[in-house]
Amino acid sequence: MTAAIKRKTLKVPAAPHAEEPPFKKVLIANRGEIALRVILACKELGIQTVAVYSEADRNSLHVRFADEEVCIGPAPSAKSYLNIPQVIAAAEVTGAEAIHPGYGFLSENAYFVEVCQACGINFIGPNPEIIRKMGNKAQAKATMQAAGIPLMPGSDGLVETVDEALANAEQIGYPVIVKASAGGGGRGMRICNNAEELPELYHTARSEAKIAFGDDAVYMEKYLLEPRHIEVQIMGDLYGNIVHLGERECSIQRRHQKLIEESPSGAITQELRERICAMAVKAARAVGYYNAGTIEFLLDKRGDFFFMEMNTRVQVEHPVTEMVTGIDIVKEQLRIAAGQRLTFTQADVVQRGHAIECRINAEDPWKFTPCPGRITALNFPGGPGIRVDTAMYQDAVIPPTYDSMVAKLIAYGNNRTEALARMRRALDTLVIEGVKTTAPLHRKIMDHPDFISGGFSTKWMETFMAELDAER
Amino acid sequence: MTAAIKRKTLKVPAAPHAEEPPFKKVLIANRGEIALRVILACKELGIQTVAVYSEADRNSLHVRFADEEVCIGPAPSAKSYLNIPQVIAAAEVTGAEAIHPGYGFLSENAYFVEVCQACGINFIGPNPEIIRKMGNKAQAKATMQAAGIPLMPGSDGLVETVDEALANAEQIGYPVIVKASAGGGGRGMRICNNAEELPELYHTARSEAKIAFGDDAVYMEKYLLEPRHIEVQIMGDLYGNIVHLGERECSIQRRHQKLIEESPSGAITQELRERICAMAVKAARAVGYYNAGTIEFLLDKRGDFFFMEMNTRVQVEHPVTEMVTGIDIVKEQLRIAAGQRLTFTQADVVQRGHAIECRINAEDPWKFTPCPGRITALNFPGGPGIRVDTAMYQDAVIPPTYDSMVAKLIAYGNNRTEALARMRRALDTLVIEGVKTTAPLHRKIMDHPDFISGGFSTKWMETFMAELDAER
Amino acid sequence: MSTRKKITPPKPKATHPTPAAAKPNKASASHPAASAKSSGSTSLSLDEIKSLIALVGKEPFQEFEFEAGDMKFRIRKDSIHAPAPQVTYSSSPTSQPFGQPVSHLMTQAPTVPAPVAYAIPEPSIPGIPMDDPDLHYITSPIVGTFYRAANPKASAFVSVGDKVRPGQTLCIVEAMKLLNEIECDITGEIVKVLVENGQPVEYGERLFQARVG
Amino acid sequence: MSTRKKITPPKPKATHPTPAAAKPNKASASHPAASAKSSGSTSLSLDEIKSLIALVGKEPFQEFEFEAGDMKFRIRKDSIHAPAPQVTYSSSPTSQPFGQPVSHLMTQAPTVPAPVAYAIPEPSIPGIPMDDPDLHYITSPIVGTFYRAANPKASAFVSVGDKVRPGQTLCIVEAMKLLNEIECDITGEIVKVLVENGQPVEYGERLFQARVG
Repeated sequence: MTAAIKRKTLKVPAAPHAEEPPFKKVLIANRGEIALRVILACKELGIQTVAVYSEADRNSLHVRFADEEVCIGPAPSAKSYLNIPQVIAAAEVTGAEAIHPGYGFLSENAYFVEVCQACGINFIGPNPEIIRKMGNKAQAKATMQAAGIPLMPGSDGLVETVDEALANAEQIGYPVIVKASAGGGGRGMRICNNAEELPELYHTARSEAKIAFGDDAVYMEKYLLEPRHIEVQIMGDLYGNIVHLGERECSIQRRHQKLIEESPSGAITQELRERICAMAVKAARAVGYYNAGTIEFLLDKRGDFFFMEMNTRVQVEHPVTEMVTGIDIVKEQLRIAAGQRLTFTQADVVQRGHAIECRINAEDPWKFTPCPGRITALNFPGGPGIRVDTAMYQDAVIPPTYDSMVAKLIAYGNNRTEALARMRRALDTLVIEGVKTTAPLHRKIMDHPDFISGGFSTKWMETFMAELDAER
Repeated sequence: MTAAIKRKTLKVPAAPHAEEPPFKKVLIANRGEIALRVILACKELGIQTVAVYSEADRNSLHVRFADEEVCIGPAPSAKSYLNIPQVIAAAEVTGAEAIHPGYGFLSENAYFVEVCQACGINFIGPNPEIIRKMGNKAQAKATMQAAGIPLMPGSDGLVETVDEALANAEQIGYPVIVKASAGGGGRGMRICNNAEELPELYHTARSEAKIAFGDDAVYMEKYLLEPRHIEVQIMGDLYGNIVHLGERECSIQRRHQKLIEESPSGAITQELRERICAMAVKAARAVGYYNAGTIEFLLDKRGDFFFMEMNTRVQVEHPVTEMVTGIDIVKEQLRIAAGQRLTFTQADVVQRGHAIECRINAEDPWKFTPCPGRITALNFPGGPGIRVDTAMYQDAVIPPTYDSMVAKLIAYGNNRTEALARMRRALDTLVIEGVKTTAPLHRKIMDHPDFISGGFSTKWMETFMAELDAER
Repeated sequence: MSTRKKITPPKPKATHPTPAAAKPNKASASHPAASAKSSGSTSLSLDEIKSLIALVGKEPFQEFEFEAGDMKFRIRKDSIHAPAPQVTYSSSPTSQPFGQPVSHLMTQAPTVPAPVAYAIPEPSIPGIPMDDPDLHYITSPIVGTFYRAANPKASAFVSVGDKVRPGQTLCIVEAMKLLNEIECDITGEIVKVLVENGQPVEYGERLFQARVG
Repeated sequence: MSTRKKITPPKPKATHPTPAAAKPNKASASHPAASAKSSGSTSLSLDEIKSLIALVGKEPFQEFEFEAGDMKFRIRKDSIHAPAPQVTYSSSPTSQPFGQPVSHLMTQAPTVPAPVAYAIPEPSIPGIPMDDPDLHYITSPIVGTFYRAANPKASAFVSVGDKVRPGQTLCIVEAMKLLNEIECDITGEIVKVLVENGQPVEYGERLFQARVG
């Protein structure tokens, strides 16, 4: 008997009255909680599963709970989870009809999708053309502009004179930000509120850029007041049906890493929600999108929003949308890839209650240094309104090789207050020993007046971390 | 520092926008998952908690997650969890304002409620008069009969002649069952379908009873065709508001121990649901009921239903109702006890989707012999639609002293098919090692055509167990 | 007004602390009792053993056994939820006011369970070896509030250094308005009073340390 | 139609099986390798013991036992998910049909990771001691389907008893329509063919057992 095809759990027999499984067998080209999440969806649909794993993940739960498993290489991702020939060969030897890529790894690799297609394997996601188009920032923006989706206004390239700067600012609308082309870290950067102060600030930015980077080239962009990261979940089938599942609020982030996500967003009115979601559907339609995808926007304090990017895969934070809509996004992905029509229409999608997700990472909660290691004690919270997406167990080892996410804690309530109360008590009854985690940071955020009132932007974490530093 | 007042978790600070906590501090006079469930509800409401525990439960999670804990005696329940003076003293020394009794133990002990009242401690449940009235079978039936609630028809005491038997049967309606007064185990028991066969069967029953028990006294009852156990969740406040939260289907039981519960029941139509729920509200109103309670009915195949009993406390299976209604029954219990009005009206109560609960016990799954011991490996299922109510953790020891419940697994879906699929995969990803559990039995039931089609009665488990025996 | 009831804790079943009943269930290393006597080449010094224990404590081991010559020791760690991280707490709860009317229910004598003398090993205190067979603890058979005297004006029933004998009243534990006299169960001398006057105590909590004899 | 590519597994880093890479992760006790050869003063110094403990802590072992002279120690770690209860399975998967057109994508040579000779301890087979230093396993560097011959009509590249030398083709592992020749990395003799013809193999899977020399 080869290790490649050992079965560890009982075959899930298709229940007599359940729907016909969209596939017979699906390979999951991922690891950790998302691999397990996909396995759960497959099990619910009566689909056989194949796990692939690196030598570092031999004892992982995604390996344990898949029907078959194939070791595809050593620990480094490049030699295992990113190794296309190995992943394809694993699908071939196990006879998997389709591959679910999860998020990260090969999920937005257009070439991989082409290899799948060439090998007659169904890729669970959109086609390579869409992935390529949306993966290239410039091309994505051009496509969206052509489709009439609002982009962040800015200069078209470098701004070389004061007059140019004034003309650009007039067109963009104040406040604007002048940024060093070679820049970073705030140097060579100036925010201007009106035409009067622009000339001086423009020159300051340039000379600062010259000193800091040896290059005084600058460009201009609209400066957003307390921007929020708002994204819209999209699902489309192969027949042109595109439906949105409402928005997610992801403004609590650190260095562009999301920490906390919610749905719905407390920052937007029903009118704005309808506008932003309609815009997202329009954007998806513009590229002929199908399967699950997310359109990310930056939302200004004044209710203006601008396209940032599109993610052509399932998101880490998809559970909050599942909780408020009752729609199982991963199961729907599988059905769509098998050529089924969306099982719901826009009218069926109702956001009910409030959901919030905390990403618990194995990191120092104050310094964010990764903390791989062995989990020596573990208790995940349960009870009403709590969902835990994780592949961790007591005695599991978190290898230093991959990302540091330990678990996604999701709390649901009839309203935001109840959801927050549940998240607090979930964090209070979460026990993870052996590695440091960011849970204490999340617990502190849950009690912060700004967070409770909903008054935060993508810049809030910076302020909050400074507050914490000041406390010590 | 005394052990009685050590704090193990952080105080839950009341969130600025949350409601005023109904109590400052509540003592939970219970153990295991229900004690933890009450603690979670208290934490969500900003209430401080006091756990009481026996020496056998020193390392229990309800002790760990309470704000304070008091050891109240040695392992035997009579000396700890049932020891009223110790429980009251624990409330006194910690300054708890109210006691939540959970289910079992002191939860339906009217005398305990009187002691609480005498000591100025709020008992979270109805008053002692209601508990007494509903705790006495004869009195409960009389009360319900007076209120116009249908009771199981039967002879008024012994049936001493054939003529009496015929007259009784006429009044009850066929089929009827003749039962030995001293009986049990099916002997001295006869089912009669019409007046023709009654005389002979009546005599047979009597002579069989004589032989079996040395006593030929018999009585008569209506014989129910494939009866179902349907119960209705009731909540009432101190101001006479009584609302039902829909029904639960609890027919999968063995020796009157429920194994699986669902809401809604697939056996009843919307019309019947409205009738049976209205009847339950009427029953509750008849005794001036308040706090959470359950009216249990037996439902005949023909849609007739009969009052069995009322439980004057929270039920083990309350989560299925919470899942489909979105109402947190335990939090509502706390609010009601503090004198608040119900936070919802009958019109607000909507059953959405389907929920199912499997009680996972530490027992041999085929012989039901208890299997206490130490849990050496543990993985509880997560992901969408799954709720786990448990106080277990890896390395926990299940003492032989108390009941054998390890966890309640609850699966929710948009419909019964989805809920069942989720329960299957939840059972497939449940790992409990070190003790035997009933999980394999549940997994088998989930695949049984009768269970899938919903065609089962309270007698089904018997047939199913016989089937399993025959297989071996 | 208050009924009195005498409660005598029975003789302890064993004078040695029972590690199984340890409150902090992270049972520490068992005592290298044999080490004192060991001699010969292979055995380690106390410091060496200590450094080994410290090392093992850091590693994710469940068990560690060591044997060399006639030296032998075994370390076992247990379980997850043991090391409940204690959050220091400051406010001590105020005991309940005494002034409330006592209901008729109170006349019924409370059921007081027969306590098993229940020894909790503590981190060993220098100078007092943990397993001193002459040391004995008097524990509370009930939950309540501890009082050293019959009333606020009276003097304490016993103090450190007092000789005590079986049947002698040592303190009062008040519960449900009943003042329960706790009696001594040994002949010996009070070494330490472990609970402050007016403090709440739980079932099995140590009240006094006494030296038997 | 099919491009051939030769893959030579590099020399194994160690001839001893590496328990850390054990497939059944419930690694049984590691081999007390030192015990056979050790002589002289058998016991270790404290520093030596410490370094062993630290090492064991890092490795994914469940148990470690050591014995030398009169010194003896044992370390046990506990694990949860180790003993995945194996459900016996009956149907062997059919390998994919060969007939599909090979796309242009296939002309790109697949990235074949440099495999570390990867030895999986098996339940010891009577007669063949597990830690025989002369035994060596040739493992698969890629996922694919194992073939003992170049085509269905050809004879097997090697059979039990054959002498083999480095660079000699031992079998083919077919993946993505490419027939990858797996070459020998030692001089020795084939003791056992561990995989059936046409069976799928995973990365690191043992294909042949050989005796070095």
